[in-house]
Amino acid sequence: MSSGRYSVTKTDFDKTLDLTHLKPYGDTMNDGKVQISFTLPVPDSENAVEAARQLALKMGLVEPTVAHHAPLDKSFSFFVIYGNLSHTIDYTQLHVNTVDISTMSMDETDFFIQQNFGRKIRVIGASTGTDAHTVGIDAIMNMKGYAGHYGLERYKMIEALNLGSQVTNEEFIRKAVEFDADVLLVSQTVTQKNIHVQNLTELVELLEAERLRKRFLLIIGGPRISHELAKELGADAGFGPGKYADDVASYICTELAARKEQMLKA
Amino acid sequence: MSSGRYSVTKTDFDKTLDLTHLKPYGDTMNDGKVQISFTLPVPDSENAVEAARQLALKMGLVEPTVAHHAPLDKSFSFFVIYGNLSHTIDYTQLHVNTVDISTMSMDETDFFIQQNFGRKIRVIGASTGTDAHTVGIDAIMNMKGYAGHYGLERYKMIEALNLGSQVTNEEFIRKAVEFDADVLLVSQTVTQKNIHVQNLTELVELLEAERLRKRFLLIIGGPRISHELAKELGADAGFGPGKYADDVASYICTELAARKEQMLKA
Amino acid sequence: MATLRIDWDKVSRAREAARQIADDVHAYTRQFTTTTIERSICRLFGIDGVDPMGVPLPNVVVEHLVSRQLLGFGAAYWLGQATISLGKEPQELAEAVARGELDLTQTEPVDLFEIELWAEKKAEEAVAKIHHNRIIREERLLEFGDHSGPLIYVIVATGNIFEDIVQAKAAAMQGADIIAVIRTTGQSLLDYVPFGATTEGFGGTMATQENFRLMRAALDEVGAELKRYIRLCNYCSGLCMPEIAVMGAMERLDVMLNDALYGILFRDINMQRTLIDQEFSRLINAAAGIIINTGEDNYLTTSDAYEEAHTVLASQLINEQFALKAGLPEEQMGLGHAFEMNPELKNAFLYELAQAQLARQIFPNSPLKYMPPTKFKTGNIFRGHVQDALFNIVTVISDQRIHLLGMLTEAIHTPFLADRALAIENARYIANSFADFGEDIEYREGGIMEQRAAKVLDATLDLLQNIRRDGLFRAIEDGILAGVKRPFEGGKGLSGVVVKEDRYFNPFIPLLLEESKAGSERYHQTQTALKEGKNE
Amino acid sequence: MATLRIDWDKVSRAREAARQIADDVHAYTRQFTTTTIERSICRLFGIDGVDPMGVPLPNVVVEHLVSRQLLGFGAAYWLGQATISLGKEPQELAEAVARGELDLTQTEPVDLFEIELWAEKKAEEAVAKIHHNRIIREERLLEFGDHSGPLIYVIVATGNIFEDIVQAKAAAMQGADIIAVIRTTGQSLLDYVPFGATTEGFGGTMATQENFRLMRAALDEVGAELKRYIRLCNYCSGLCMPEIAVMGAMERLDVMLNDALYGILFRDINMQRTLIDQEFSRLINAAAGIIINTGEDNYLTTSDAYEEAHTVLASQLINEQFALKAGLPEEQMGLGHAFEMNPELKNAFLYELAQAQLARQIFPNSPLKYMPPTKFKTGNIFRGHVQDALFNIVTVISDQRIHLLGMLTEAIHTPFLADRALAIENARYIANSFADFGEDIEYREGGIMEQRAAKVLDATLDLLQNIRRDGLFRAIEDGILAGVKRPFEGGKGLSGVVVKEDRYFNPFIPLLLEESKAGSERYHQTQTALKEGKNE
Ligand code: B12
Ligand code: B12
Ligand SMILES: Cc1ncc(COP(=O)(O)O)c(C=O)c1O
Ligand SMILES: Cc1ncc(COP(=O)(O)O)c(C=O)c1O
Repeated sequence: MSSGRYSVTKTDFDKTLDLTHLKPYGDTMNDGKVQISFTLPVPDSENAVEAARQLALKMGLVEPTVAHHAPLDKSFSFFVIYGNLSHTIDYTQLHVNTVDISTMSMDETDFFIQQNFGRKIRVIGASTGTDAHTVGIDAIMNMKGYAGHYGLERYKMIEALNLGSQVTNEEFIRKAVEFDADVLLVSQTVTQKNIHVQNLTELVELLEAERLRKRFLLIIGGPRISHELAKELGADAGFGPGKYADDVASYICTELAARKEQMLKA
Repeated sequence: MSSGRYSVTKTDFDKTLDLTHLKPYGDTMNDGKVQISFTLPVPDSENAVEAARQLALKMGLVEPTVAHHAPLDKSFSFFVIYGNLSHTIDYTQLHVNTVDISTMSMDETDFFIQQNFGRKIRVIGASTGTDAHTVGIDAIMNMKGYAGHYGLERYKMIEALNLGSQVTNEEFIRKAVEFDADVLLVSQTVTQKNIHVQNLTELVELLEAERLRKRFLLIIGGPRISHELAKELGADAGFGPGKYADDVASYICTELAARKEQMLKA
Repeated sequence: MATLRIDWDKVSRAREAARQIADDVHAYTRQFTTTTIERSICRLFGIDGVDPMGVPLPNVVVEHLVSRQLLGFGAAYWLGQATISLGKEPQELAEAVARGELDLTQTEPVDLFEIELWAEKKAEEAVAKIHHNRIIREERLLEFGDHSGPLIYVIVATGNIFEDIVQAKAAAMQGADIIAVIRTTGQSLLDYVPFGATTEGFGGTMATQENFRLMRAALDEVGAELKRYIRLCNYCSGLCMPEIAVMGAMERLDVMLNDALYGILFRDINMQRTLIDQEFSRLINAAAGIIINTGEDNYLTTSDAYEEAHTVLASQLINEQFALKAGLPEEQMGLGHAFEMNPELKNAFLYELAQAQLARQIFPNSPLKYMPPTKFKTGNIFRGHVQDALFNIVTVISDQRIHLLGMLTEAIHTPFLADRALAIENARYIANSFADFGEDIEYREGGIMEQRAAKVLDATLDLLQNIRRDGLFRAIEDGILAGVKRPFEGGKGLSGVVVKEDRYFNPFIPLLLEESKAGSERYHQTQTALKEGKNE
Repeated sequence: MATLRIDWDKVSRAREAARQIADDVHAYTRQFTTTTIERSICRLFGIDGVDPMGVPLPNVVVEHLVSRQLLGFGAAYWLGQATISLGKEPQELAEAVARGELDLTQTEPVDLFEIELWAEKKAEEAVAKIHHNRIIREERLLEFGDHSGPLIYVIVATGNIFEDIVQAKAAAMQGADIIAVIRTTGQSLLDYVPFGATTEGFGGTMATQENFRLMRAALDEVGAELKRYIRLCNYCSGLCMPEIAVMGAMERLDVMLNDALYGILFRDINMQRTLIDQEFSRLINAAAGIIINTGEDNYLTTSDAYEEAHTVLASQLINEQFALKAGLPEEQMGLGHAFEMNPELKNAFLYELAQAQLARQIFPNSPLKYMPPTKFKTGNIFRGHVQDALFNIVTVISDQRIHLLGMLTEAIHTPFLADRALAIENARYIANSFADFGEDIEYREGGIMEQRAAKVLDATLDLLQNIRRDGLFRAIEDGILAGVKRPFEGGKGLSGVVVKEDRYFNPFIPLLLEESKAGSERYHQTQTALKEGKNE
């Protein structure tokens, strides 16, 4: 091993923030500090520590320190590693899709709908597929809401129908048509083996097959849903943790109004 | 972005342990699961999350999930990421230097010394340089010991002298010669900016300059010391956390006996 | 342990209301049997395996009877008649039915008395096996000893029984006392039990008899090495409650999740169906010396823990009465509750402790199952680990028995090997650091905790009195638990409910009750002996 | 807050022994001044800056007097004489001395009375500045309010004052109440104070007046934004105790680590030197309204916390008496202690709580400084975070005031931005969850905690009586604290101790004492007013 590994010279890196070479921050700009932990399926030993260290090197850490190692069992060992990441990101080149709408209060939204549509907007929601998690969709739809944000059922100008959980995509679409919904809300919590992606892709395909995709504003949500992912899967918007009914309602009415305007123009 | 990013196909990797391609283990052999956390010097936002995700990709993670992101301040954001590491290590090719001595009890060690040397072995220790941490060296040397392992002072066949902390290398060597030591014990706790490496390198250089290096068995220890590092720095052995006086004493007497035998042969 | 001052009169009244609620339900459900009860009778008679289509033979037999609309006589009746008249064992008969070679209802009629005699003998054999398993457990526990205080309970959920075994053994090494193999999503909605060892599951592993057997063997092996008896847990709730109970009894499981209310509310299983199933499944669990775990904790993952705490206590009291009806003694009633207050709530720890303490004092002899924070876990694994620490503290102070460990990665994935190890380390550190804390403090009279406990008890009494008035079925229809409404005729599995004919009989019931009683007596004798031993 | 039953008679006796110990030390130390005391007088007279070699002018002046063996008259004497006779300000004089153009001891003799008069006037100016800073703090605290309960204290330690500022502001945003800028390693052994803004440090940042000023301004800025007064802390202990105290008073620091015993034991500073320095430095801290923090916590990083707990209490009592001698009121005595029991110890939490509670009850009006686990932190950051959670719980239950947060990475590096954020999150979560827990419990009479407290108190009384018998100097020589032995004449800095001549005078002492008294009176008036305001 090269003795350069334990270089004693002070690493004099540039300490000014450069967004084209964005790096993690420990306590000094550009120090690149990251924390890593993992298990290796080998007994805890100096060899195992070295293997952990080398993996960290491969991940791009400079001078990784194995701060902790412990046996989890006869043949598994656990590691906590700190080190300085050499990789950087050009932050100026990132263009992530985000919902760029300023959130209105419930009253503002009701007023906006009244003004722009003169009728209630019809929203149907469900937790689809085998997913039995309802807390997320309830948080958005139920009267009571969540974390101090009232749910859509309380909005005067929204007609909200919550189908609950474990609703198949087919049934969801059937009910949506029956309800004459403007907006579909789909919640997905279980993500193991990417089941949420599978479920949502299937929903979009079904809608397209039935030529219904354009009829609805399709909004999805859940703990692993981002707007970016939603767009990629063919939905109109996606909302993850920390988003509440007011965010969703604001998006719905603004977006529907924009679409209406566009239609009128065309 | 390629839609392959959210691949829904089950990743069917080989689930047998292959030491030539060792990978982290989450709950299935070769799943490669690792946990990462770091801070980025940009405001918490969807762009920041994407930057974090891309850094994880650069580290070799497949399908990284940003499980948590939160603002730490207006211009810093924190991330917890999980993902599957693609890198592997050939574990069969690792050859780390380790102290391969089976640890004897205090009585066994005393008996061994009596048998092999017929005299007490003289050990001098200190925490050198500006380092003021004494708990480590005390753990090894003081009568009382540490975590239930008696210290060297209690060994009948060891004459131990603990100089305490903040001893300069020069003074340490002077005292060692004065004491006619067989063994030098050096403790180093502070490692910031690799000061421990600097200190120890200097000690070895001084010993060599004074042609004293071969006269002593040089043992170093501390929370970031491994045998591997010790060897690299030119010491005879290194002991880190979880090593106690009995390990050190066993190493000392076995190694000195081996050297004696070699000398007799020559 | 420090205790809260409690209005015991209210507790008695609440208990009495719960008793009447359970009586009313029982008065209704006793009229029925179900497909899975009859399948479990088939299993107890030794019918196992699958047909060429992969359909389990117990299902084949029972479907066969259903299709002839003759299940109301009970499987025991038809199997008994056929066995006697054809001189073949039930398994052979089932195989013949599967091959389409035999119509069970068309065998030579036999005197009912003779059938009952045969069935009783056959049932005794099965119960002897259950008894045998129970004795093995008792002996191991005597040999290795059983520590007091919370039992560390962790889950494995890889989907692959062989990978589960790796994880379970590691967990046992790290100090786990109970290993629960989580069931694959949706298995509770299957109206049959899959067969054989399985390696594909989703958020859990199939509950099959072979998987039970494999895990049991693995835990016995590691237990022998560690000189500790490692308990095994799996799930009864769902459409196959009694069948899985049979499998658990046969493979010496030690703990089983068993709760009809859970199935109704969280799996939309028909309430009649599962309450009927529950009784027989609990009879089996009881006889097998298995601790049941009820699912009240789940209410708080859906409703707010501060506002709905009383629904948990009410449900525990109802579950207690259902359990007693099935001959399940207190020492096997692992009533469920959970630490699920919003961590942003001021004094959340006090409310959690008050609730845990209340449950502990109201069910002093039950091995309460205490569930960790889950709902308010986020991807912030660091905070999550501290949430679990507080949960562990409440567990130790209030001396809960079944200590289901929280995972720092709860909001992210089913536990990794390391997550579990960190959870166990956390729990052990707390248990040791707080060892005698519960003994060393007292609760301030009329303090926040006492007031909270009193408030929860009041609300519980109210709720139980309302349920008694309306009946449990109606209460569930009204969404009184976890805010979930379920119609009387809705949900899955109603078609499996069958009215018992006059001649219907289930030969196991008296035997199981007897076995439970004898087991419980042994248990108490041992406990007394152990205590005396200590005092000597 | 629940309280432990304590034998108050023993407490009084222990306090009395401590008083005698401090008296004895004082009887000895009053005969001397030191180079750094005289340098701090120079500083108070406005001498600042460095010579071309980078030597601070106060050092130049004092070395100049030392080299003539005339420091025993005191810097005030010579500066006064020179100022009067030359008509120049001290700063000009110092510069002239630095240029080698002036011998202070050779200026025209002036009547002592006249010198004293000048010195008093000059001293009043300096104390007025200190007073002014103090009033600013008081006004801000009145304006923004000051929360009760533990103040969250975190450290920054990047080595670079500008990077420290980034971290400190972020910490304030996250909820920190006190920011301590850790000093670079070994600064305490420098017999001068570095000058100017600095960007290189080792495990900490240089304590310089400019660095103090920069950080103070940054915290005022973020405080104004947050509408909270953010306190700033730095270190006095070491070879420059009084000088740094002056800098702290001038730049409105709010908290300063100040402990001669720490310097003796952990930095091998000569005991005479630093005990002499301590008194004057505390006089300054007292007048500036600065809370001092003592270093008893460090004993437990070296000795075992279970076995040596009484040495902490004994030292707190001694430090209290030293503080009183310097006119430092109780509300500014941040006596130190720590949570450092081995986490493997059974009932460790009970022992920690008993100790914290004991300190709280014995020093009811002191803003105790409570240190987190450090020694038993390992690279296992997950367990570390739980250790900190338990520490936070003890802090809240026993109502400590200065809550120094533990870091999950304590065993690895000085805190990263994120480490600190996680620590603050942990502390806030606990503070909120356990808000009224301390009120809601009682300690069991004669329980483990009460027994433990009684044992510690007994051992403390014994120890103090022994120290009284032998004298503090001898006790330290015998290694009675933290097991560290230090000889009376050993260690660093003895050469800076100078016998006071008859004509020696220090014009600041009476003014500082007066300022402290007035400040403390204002403090109590405000407190009473606030309480009445609340009750209205
Ligand atoms: C509560 C819970 C349950 C309850 C559900 C009760 C109920 N009525 O929903 C019960 C106990 C029934 C349950 C069961 C199971 N669960 Co569960 N459960 C959870 C838990 C603890 C909390 C989820 C929750 O309620 N969060 C609170 C809500 C408010 O957050 P949210 O859903 O993210 O919603 C917010 C946003 O995402 C957004 N949002 C959500 N949906 C939508 C929709 C729209 C349109 C919009 C705009 C926004 C939006 O708005 C909300 C407010 O901000 C999580 C762990 C965790 N802490 O996350 C595990 C978890 C989700 N469960 C899990 C599993 C595996 C299961 C089971 C499969 C276990 C099993 N083997 O039996 C079962 C089966 C469920 C099934 N078939 O789907 C795993 C999922 C693993 C994965 N990543 O895939 C988790 C992560 C636990 C774990 N570590 O294993 N679970
Ligand atoms: C206690 C302590 C102190 C005490 C020391 C008291 C004393 N008498 O030693 C005090 C309070 C004085 C102190 C001061 C400082 N400390 Co300090 N301290 C610690 C602490 C909390 C514990 C260290 C310890 O005692 N561990 C227990 C012993 C038994 O473990 P050990 O040393 O690893 O020893 C074992 C093995 O390594 C081995 N071993 C050790 N030495 C030897 C030698 C031989 C020959 C052999 C064979 C084996 C051996 O055997 C032992 C038993 O298994 C650590 C944090 C931590 N938890 O690690 C910080 C820590 C080491 N300190 C730190 C710092 C920065 C400082 C200061 C510089 C802070 C400052 N700016 O003022 C000062 C200055 C000290 C100086 N000049 O060196 C940092 C170091 C950062 C780094 N990686 O460089 C740490 C990690 C804290 C932190 N997160 O910032 N500290
Ligand atoms: C009582 C009870 N039964 C069963 C389960 C699991 O049911 P399923 O297998 O349907 O997910 C739970 C889940 O927590 C439970 O509490
Ligand atoms: C009272 C006291 N003073 C000073 C210090 C720091 O001293 P130094 O700057 O010498 O590291 C400490 C360390 O914790 C302390 O407790």
